[in-house]
Amino acid sequence: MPGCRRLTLAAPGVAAAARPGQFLHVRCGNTLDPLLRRPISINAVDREKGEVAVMYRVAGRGTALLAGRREGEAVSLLGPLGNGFSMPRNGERVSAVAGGIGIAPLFFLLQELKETGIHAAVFLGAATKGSLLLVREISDLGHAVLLSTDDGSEGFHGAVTDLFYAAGSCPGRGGAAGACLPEGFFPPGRVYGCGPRGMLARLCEIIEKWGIPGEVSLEERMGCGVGACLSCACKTRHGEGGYRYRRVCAEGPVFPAGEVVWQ
Amino acid sequence: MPGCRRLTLAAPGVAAAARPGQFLHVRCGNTLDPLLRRPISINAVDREKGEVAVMYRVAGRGTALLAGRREGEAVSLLGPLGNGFSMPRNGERVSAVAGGIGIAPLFFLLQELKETGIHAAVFLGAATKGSLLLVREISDLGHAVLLSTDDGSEGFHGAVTDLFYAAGSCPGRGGAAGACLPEGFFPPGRVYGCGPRGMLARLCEIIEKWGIPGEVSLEERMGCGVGACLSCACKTRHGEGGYRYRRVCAEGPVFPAGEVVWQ
Amino acid sequence: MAVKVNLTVNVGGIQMKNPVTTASGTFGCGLEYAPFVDLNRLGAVVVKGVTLAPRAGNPVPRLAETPAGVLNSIGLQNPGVEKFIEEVLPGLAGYDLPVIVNIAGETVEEYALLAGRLDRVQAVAGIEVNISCPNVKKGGMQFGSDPAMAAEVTRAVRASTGKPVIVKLSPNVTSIVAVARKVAEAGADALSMINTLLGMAVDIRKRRPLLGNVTGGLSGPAVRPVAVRAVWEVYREVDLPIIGMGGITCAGDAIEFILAGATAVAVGTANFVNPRATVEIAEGIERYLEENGIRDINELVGAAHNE
Amino acid sequence: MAVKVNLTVNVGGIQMKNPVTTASGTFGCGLEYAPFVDLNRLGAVVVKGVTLAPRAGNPVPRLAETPAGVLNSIGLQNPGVEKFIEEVLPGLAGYDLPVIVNIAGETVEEYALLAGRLDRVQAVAGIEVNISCPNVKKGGMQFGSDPAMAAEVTRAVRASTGKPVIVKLSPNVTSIVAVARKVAEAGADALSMINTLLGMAVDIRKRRPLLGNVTGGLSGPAVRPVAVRAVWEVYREVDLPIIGMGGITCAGDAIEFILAGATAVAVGTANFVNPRATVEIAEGIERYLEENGIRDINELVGAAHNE
Ligand SMILES: Cc1cc2nc3c(=O)[nH]c(=O)nc-3n(C[C@H](O)[C@H](O)[C@H](O)COP(=O)(O)OP(=O)(O)OC[C@H]3O[C@@H](n4cnc5c(N)ncnc54)[C@H](O)[C@@H]3O)c2cc1C
Ligand SMILES: Cc1cc2nc3c(=O)[nH]c(=O)nc-3n(C[C@H](O)[C@H](O)[C@H](O)COP(=O)(O)OP(=O)(O)OC[C@H]3O[C@@H](n4cnc5c(N)ncnc54)[C@H](O)[C@@H]3O)c2cc1C
Ligand SMILES: Cc1cc2nc3c(=O)[nH]c(=O)nc-3n(C[C@H](O)[C@H](O)[C@H](O)COP(=O)(O)O)c2cc1C
Ligand SMILES: Cc1cc2nc3c(=O)[nH]c(=O)nc-3n(C[C@H](O)[C@H](O)[C@H](O)COP(=O)(O)O)c2cc1C
Ligand code: FES
Ligand code: FES
Repeated sequence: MPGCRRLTLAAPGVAAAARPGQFLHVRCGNTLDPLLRRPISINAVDREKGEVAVMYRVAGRGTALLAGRREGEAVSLLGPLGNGFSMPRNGERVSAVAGGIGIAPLFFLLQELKETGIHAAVFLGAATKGSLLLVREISDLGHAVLLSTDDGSEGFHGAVTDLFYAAGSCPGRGGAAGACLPEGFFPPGRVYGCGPRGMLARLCEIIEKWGIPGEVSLEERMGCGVGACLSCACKTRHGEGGYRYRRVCAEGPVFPAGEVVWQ
Repeated sequence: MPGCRRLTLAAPGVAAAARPGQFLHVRCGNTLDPLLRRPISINAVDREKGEVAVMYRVAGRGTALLAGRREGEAVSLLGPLGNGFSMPRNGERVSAVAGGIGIAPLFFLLQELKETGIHAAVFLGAATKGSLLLVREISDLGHAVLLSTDDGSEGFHGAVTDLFYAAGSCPGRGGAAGACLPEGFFPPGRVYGCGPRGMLARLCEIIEKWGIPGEVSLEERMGCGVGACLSCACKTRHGEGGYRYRRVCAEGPVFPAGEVVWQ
Repeated sequence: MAVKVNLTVNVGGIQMKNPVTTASGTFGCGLEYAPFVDLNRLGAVVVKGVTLAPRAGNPVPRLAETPAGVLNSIGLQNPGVEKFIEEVLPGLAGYDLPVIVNIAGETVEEYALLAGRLDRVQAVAGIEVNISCPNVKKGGMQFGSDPAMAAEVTRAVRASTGKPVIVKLSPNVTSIVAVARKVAEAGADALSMINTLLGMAVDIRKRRPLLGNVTGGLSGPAVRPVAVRAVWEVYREVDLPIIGMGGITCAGDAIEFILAGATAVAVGTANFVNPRATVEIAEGIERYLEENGIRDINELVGAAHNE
Repeated sequence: MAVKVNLTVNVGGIQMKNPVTTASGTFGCGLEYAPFVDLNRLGAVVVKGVTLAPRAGNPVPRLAETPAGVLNSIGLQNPGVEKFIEEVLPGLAGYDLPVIVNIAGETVEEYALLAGRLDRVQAVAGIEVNISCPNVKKGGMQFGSDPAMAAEVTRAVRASTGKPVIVKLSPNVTSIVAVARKVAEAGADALSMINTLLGMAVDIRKRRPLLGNVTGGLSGPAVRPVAVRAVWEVYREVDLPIIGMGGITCAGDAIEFILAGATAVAVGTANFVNPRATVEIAEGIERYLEENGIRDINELVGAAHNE
């Protein structure tokens, strides 16, 4: 994917403790501008080597500075932070739905699922063929991969949530839309999602309709990253028709699909 | 000298136009912190190669960032700026008196003097032996070099202005202080000075007493570097016992020795 | 050899083992930072602002990064004073650490009720009265902008508690000295300054204000010169100890505030960048004293005023 | 294909070919920057503040770098209005460029005299009234801090000249809107904002204020959120064109101000970092309009207020 980088960090403590869905709070530069750290999901972990990988899109100044760091330089990071995904029960069938760079945290999850012998159907969407990330690596883990692109240059032509919907609802799972969940994958026991907000809202709508539990990983602007400043609020359902704000960095970034108030 | 760097910049336009005593206004980093450029004297010029060298002490954050720049990176600079030293008349005997990194602009002057066949007596002072800069290079240009160190580890033990005073006033120029101007160098036709403010004040006092003209290169905190903001004020004598502020970046950094109001 | 220096200060009756505390709202209740710093090594902790009733806070985005600064519009999200006392405060019981509670009200009466309620809580070492929050519709900065109203709030709080009362001033005023003077007359034990500068940012893609709440409070290194000036001015005119804050990131910054007149300093936004900032600053201040042969931090307070 | 866009704006009677001008005191008289930018490509130039009598300015250091900002205490060094008219102004004669002269007085009368003197000078396109300089002992910010005094100065200037009068507001007030309103009533044609924030820095080695003049004015990117907020507030309440400034470094920053309500923008401290900033910003604004299919810059003015 153009402008997308992968960075491996030697951080044995983080590697040992990290769970899928957690993130690092990374100091991209060394000066007061930009001032704040940037949250980046843990993309993969090599516990033996004590290494953690992140995968990020150069979105602005912070990530651009990070991309300019040289091999061997020290990078300040806090983590692992956040709650992480809950792991499926033994033998459970799961689906993962990712939009663009949203695959970053899901890949770590898929790594861990493989360890526990769970296979997932992975729906990967991107703007165009060249932006589809980690397709090969996910297949290598033994997961089923279904692709979609906004421009139709690869796989399903359309939104990844449409692919997911089509796959899940196609007659006899034969694939009206040309894309189907592999045998035995529907209904998945749970669904994991990460990607743009609109995509996640749609995903939650779909699985709510289907009555399947799921979890989505959200983004919000962060200050502290450790639950202290209340910047990273996520509006969630609370009580009778009420709402409250939860901290993406502490109670999240992973939220149960039914809790989030989209809008 | 510990913490002292030399940087060569490919800048043909600057190289072609530069005069000794002028400076560059250098963007040390790439972010808004630190915000301002840093003034650094032109230390040497290679007009054929189109290169300009600067020599600087890592004094704080700006210069530290500059020291971290990699070979081949682009560095934004404005220049040449400022007035520069006035050149001696043909055959004139001159002295240059430098404290510490103050030798930086004087070295370019000494290069140019060599071109015009003028020899100088150069008084170089530093805190200690290891901090004496460019001694060999100055000798190689054919100038006489007299050294002083604050700790006596090399040359005259004391301030470079004391060495200069001693050399100029030693009986029969035989060198009570063990350091003397070479034959025919006293009185010099003019004296050039650069270094810490206290040292320059003392130098100006000495040459005023001796009735010799001179020029000193001053430092002041700068904003624009081009004469627009009036930050870099230097108090100078004006009219009958009066004073006015002149811009170090525009009317300076080189001022006639008699003009500056020290204090 | 280094002399053994005294770092303890007394801020309006609150004894602190060193002059470094936390800026309200940037350090949670303290426990959020316990994985990074030994809380026992802080001079005190100032917790996130509490109100009488729980508050949900403002819509997102609540935070925007600006050059060397941060705009926030949290909107005083908090569980309300009762839940705070029952659920949050006990978590700090194990620490040897004065806990200062930051309070905000929509009316003078609310401030008095809050102070009165906290007065009965032993774990509370002092009360910081936030009359300078720019992120709430009612109360907040309104009180801090008018010397007479600031005094009224101070008097009401003073009358409701015997605990040390620190009044937190807003920099968004024509004369912070005028407000400080009235607050001092009204019985405050100490002043803290500055709260955030009122600011905003516009999203040029959406062509709308970036923050959910439109305006927000500017903090971080960007505001430090304004904060140091405020401390400098108030120190000259008002005889109360000052907790200085605004953009402190390192010991040198903290010492600037102390030299300008602050008896203690609070670290806010810098915690986000370096979660160990508070403790490192305390260590750095100690080193500065040692290196400069100053035996007592209190000698440094306001020393930049001496010609 | 890109549409041809209109960049011309009219600020209180001053017709500008694009909305980018210079912040007084940061661009000299303009000629200092002629080696770097084609002055003809600026919307206007605002020159360094002039006073009735020559002023030597403040002692050094006059400048201190702060996080993403600069403190200055120049103290209105200038040759006085007569010498300015005789020696400085003619240098700009060859340019197709409205020249706005920034004036500062110690008394209301001085402002009137300055305005009256400049009124007779054809080369002057408009007068910017600096009632917000924090770096002089008398006058300056004093006038800008009090709505009534600000109005008095405005009235006096208004009565002394038929040229466009722009009043430059101080952010160091409780309510910039209150000052703006009075200034508008008193007859100003436009407002410019913001002047610098009052700040200071302490040299922790010398343990003395860093600036020769103790306090100084804070400018640069650090203050941008405060400036954008000031423009936003005043645009809602006062019906006068605004020249927005404070920390503009690039086209995106300028567009923030325009969306918040500025008809034109001024570039100050950024010139020190990038002497071509003004022209690059004008180009960047044009590009933004083209890319967003906006035919006229005036459509963008205040657009962030539209829900
Ligand atoms: C929990 C979490 C995990 C994330 N994981 C990844 C990942 O694995 N890979 C990846 O490429 N991106 C990830 N992001 C998004 C990433 O944090 C932003 O792209 C990044 O902060 C942009 O910074 P910038 O300086 O490059 O961009 P700028 O646009 O210059 O940032 C300006 C400001 O906006 C904030 N900001 C901008 N975009 C976002 C965003 N989407 N979320 C939060 N704040 C934002 C920045 O923090 C900064 O304060 C994650 C975000 C969160 C909250
Ligand atoms: C005309 C001129 C020529 C110079 N030539 C040289 C040279 O050839 N080699 C060299 O090593 N140094 C030179 N200097 C000094 C050099 O500019 C400073 O050492 C440098 O600006 C320090 O920046 P910093 O960020 O590393 O230090 P910091 O201390 O972090 O700087 C903080 C601020 O103080 C200012 N400042 C600090 N010291 C000075 C100073 N001595 N003069 C002006 N501003 C200062 C900086 O510009 C900055 O705004 C020159 C100065 C001037 C005015
Ligand atoms: C995210 C955030 C939340 C804040 N919440 C409060 C608060 O609840 N009560 C209060 O008095 N000040 C609050 N403040 C202001 C800080 O306590 C402090 O006065 C200000 O941030 C300046 O310090 P700093 O620059 O070190 O952050 C908050 C600041 C930030 C950044
Ligand atoms: C060095 C310097 C000198 C200034 N001199 C003046 C002045 O003479 N008159 C005036 O009205 N404003 C003066 N200002 C304020 C600027 O015009 C401008 O209002 C302020 O710097 C904010 O803009 P900026 O952040 O883009 O610099 C000066 C600012 C600086 C940095
Ligand atoms: S980022 Fe501070 S609470 Fe989440
Ligand atoms: S640095 Fe601006 S006038 Fe010299």
